Amino acid sequence: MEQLGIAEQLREKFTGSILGIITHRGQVTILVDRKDLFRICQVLKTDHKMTHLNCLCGVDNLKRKGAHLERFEVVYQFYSIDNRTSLRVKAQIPESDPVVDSITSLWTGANWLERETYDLLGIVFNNHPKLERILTAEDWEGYPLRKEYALRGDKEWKGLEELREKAVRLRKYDFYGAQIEQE
Amino acid sequence: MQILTIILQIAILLVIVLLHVAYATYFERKIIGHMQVRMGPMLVGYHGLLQPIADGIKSFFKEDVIPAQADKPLFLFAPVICLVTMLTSLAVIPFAKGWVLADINIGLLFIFAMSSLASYGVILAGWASNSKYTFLGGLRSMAQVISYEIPLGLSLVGVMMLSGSLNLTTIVTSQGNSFSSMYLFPQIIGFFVFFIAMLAETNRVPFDLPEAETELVSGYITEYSGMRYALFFMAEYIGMMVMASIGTICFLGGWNGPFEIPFFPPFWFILKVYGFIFFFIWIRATLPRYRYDQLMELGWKLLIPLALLNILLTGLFKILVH
Amino acid sequence: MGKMNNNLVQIADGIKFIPGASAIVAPLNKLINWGRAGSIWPATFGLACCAIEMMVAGSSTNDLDRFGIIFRASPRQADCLILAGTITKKMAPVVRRVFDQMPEPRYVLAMGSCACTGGVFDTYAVVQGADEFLPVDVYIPGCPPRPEALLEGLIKLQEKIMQEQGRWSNLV
Amino acid sequence: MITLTDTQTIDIPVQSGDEDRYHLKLGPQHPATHGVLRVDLDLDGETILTCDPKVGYLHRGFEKLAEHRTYAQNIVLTDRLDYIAAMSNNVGYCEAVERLLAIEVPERAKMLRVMVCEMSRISSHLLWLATHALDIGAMTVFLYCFREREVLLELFAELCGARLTTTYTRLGGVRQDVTRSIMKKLDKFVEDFPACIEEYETLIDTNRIWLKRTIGVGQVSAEKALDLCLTGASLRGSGVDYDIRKHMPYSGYEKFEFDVPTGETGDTYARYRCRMEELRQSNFILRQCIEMMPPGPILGKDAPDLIMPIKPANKLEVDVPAKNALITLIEDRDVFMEGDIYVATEVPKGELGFYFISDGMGRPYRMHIRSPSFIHIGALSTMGQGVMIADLIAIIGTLDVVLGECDR
Repeated sequence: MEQLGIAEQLREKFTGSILGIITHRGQVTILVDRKDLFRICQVLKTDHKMTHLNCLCGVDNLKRKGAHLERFEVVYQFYSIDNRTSLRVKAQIPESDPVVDSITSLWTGANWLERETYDLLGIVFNNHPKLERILTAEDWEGYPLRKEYALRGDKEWKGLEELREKAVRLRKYDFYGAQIEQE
Repeated sequence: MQILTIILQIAILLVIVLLHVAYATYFERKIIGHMQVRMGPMLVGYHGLLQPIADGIKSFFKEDVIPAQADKPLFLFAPVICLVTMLTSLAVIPFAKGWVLADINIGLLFIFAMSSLASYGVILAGWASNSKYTFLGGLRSMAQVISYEIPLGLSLVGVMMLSGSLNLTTIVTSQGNSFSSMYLFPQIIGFFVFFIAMLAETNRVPFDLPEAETELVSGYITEYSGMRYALFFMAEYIGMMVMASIGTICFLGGWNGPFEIPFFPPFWFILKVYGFIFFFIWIRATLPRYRYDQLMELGWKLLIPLALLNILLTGLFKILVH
Repeated sequence: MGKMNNNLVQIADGIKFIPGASAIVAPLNKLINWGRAGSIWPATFGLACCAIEMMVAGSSTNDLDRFGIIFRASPRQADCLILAGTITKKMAPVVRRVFDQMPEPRYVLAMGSCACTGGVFDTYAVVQGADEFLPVDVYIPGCPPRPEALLEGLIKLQEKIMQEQGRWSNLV
Repeated sequence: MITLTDTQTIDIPVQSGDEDRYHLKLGPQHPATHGVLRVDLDLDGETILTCDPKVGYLHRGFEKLAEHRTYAQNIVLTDRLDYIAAMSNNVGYCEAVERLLAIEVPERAKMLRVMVCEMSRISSHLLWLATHALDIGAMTVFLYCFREREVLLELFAELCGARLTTTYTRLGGVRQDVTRSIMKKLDKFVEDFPACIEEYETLIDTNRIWLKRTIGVGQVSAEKALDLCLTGASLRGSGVDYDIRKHMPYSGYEKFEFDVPTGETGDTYARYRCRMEELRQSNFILRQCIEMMPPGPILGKDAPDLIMPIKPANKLEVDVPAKNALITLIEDRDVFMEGDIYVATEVPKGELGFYFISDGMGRPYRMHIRSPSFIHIGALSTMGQGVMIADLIAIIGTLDVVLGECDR
């Protein structure tokens, strides 16, 4: 299998950094040390023609059990359009120091995916040009995709609270609202 | 007594023109609707005939919002400038022989002056609203009017040379009564330039950049609401009618037709004007919009040289004939 | 006079039209309501899935223009805000602002279950119904409602407008 | 007369210090932003200096919600992702879950999936063409495209009861078989559609203004497109031959005969040509579907029984009401292996990928959606630099973005 071959080559090149190779349903995942993540991605892009970045996301491992699992992990999915092979790369990130190198300098398109991961999970990417919240509001509190975050949110976003107050305040300018106010 | 008569005439003209404007919007919606395989207004009145009236009533009783940041006097005044200048230019247009309020000998120049003045209304509206979209719309309008005023004027120089007059009645009468003696044929280049410049001058598609809906929301009228918005709307349509009238007078032989209609001499004139307006609407339903720099390019690099060429050819023609 | 009255054409309840004279005879209140109901201009404001059905309602098959409804891009010229789609918390202040920019009389249609109640998205990011911060006039259920449902909603809005009393806006 | 102080326009005053620059916030309420996209612009006259798209105005917490619902329940959510081509999302989701749980799909169901996928591709491309043309100013194309789109939507309604939010697929098959009447109507549509494409093309294809507005606008080289992670027609317009239907065939796409159109120049016009050609190819695939439709069941034998009430929620650690436990998967088979999977499908917008992590429970531990629109809007800041406002609008149109999919 070509994917496994690439994984083996990487293992030879980065001895110590490749922590494991998993095959599941025909898809190959390599577990890497986050210190070498950037270099591995670079090698995949230049030497193995993995020019297409399919997917980049973070996972909260709070409720999963596994020996090698830290609190967070980031997942990268690469595809080589020329060779028609794909490969998944995973790196574990501890809760105490949720930092990983950004691959924005390799793929400009990774910019927003990393921002999204930061926004929803709170994983920080080093050397990212603009690490800001993207999907939630700028003054949002908490990281919604973390497992301890409730589905309906822990507490109301203060922008909405303000809006509700404003709606009551401006009610007198509204035709039906003014009638209610008078009564 | 004379003043009273003139005031009465003005009042009659105003009422008739404003009704025509109201129904021009109706025709536009109806024609575009049918071109787009739908029906257009149907339910307000028989086949939507009362639609313009409903729109008018609604606009009149709508709240008049003045943004707190706006330059209030200018904001209030801008639509009036637009409307008044457009209405004033109606005064010199001969609808039929003798059917003209002021038969002045510089009629064509007067109309140019007025249509240039109207752009002040647009620019001031854009500036006074103190909003980003309106400002961009105002700027676009300014640049557009300046660049297209020149080909518009130059394209009509040929007509002036042939008729030897700036008086609109004289231009019509000098074209004679027959179909073949219309200035459309000797001035075909001029007509082409005039038509394109006219579209740009009235901010119609494909030159509707000042109010490009998908770019600048509504351009310079973004901040206007209710009746003031309706004033701009009316000014735009009167502008269309004035331009169509000039086209009719200068190129299509004005009120002359194949035969005379008793009791209602302006019949052919109105028909031709509506023909022009139909073309306006047809183009609106068909063409995409130019980009700002392409618009400028078209005006300066194509239309002005063409208009100059037309003047040259007309001059040569005159020399050869005489 | 009685003979003339017979010539009047009844447009709507209490509103008559003199043919040929382009004049309308009616109580002012009803006339204004008739004008408003006959020319509802919604703001072009799509939020999510329902916006696509709103576009369909405006296109050839259903053609909102028949009712005199045309979409205006600027909220200043709009009479009615169609909330077509999910309102998220991040979007809610913007929606309110668009509503605030509209001049009186203004109406709000909540189109689709998301705008009415939050729909399937009972999550941290979605406002559970537009009426939390807006005075909604007409609710249109469905996910998304068919274009016909939107038409029905607009007709309901017209009925509501026709029954109004003394909504003179702030002009007078 | 009242003037509310907070009823100003959606913008901020010019910051002091850089007076030459003009800051414009386009959207979220703007007719050309396809919903609720906001783009912050720095302008020099009409030329854009920097372009900073802002998204999230339609962020509904999709991925979080999916973690709280079972695999079968989530099909409903995928409708609301790319609501213009809901069928493609349904298929993409089900393909991914079926590979994760190793569920077989019968041949007829596969073919039906291809059929609805291509129908939704046509309807999505028609909407793209309509709005793209409207953005550039040609308003009649909009109405013509909607006329044909309506036929497809009514077919969807006949097939599954809904026009937009279809929820047609099931794990291991599809919900409803086609009737003879649907096939007849589809056959007529396939027959008529090429003439309709020509009709759109007569309106804009060789129109000088259209050419001027699209050729050379928003140009991306193949290399740059890959760097920006573009997919779909946006990538193929730059000359990269990457179509998942050919590269990683799913749902029996390998049996069909079709071309993948690619452009060369990578500008707005090339992408326009690509999508127009894709319309023809989709129509061709539909024709093959009608001719090759195999008989047989539409739901696999080992498809999980969705309505079987088994061992309620104690294993699932539910915090949703108990009624949801009725719709859970069978747990006696060994379907819930721990593991993860990434499955990509070719939806009209580009590559839609689902990344699942299963922890052995009846619901996804993590579901990440790789949505093409999100990445395409991310590319806007690069593509939108140095162009004019009118071009930016054209570029937003040509990227074919849907905000529901972008913000999730």
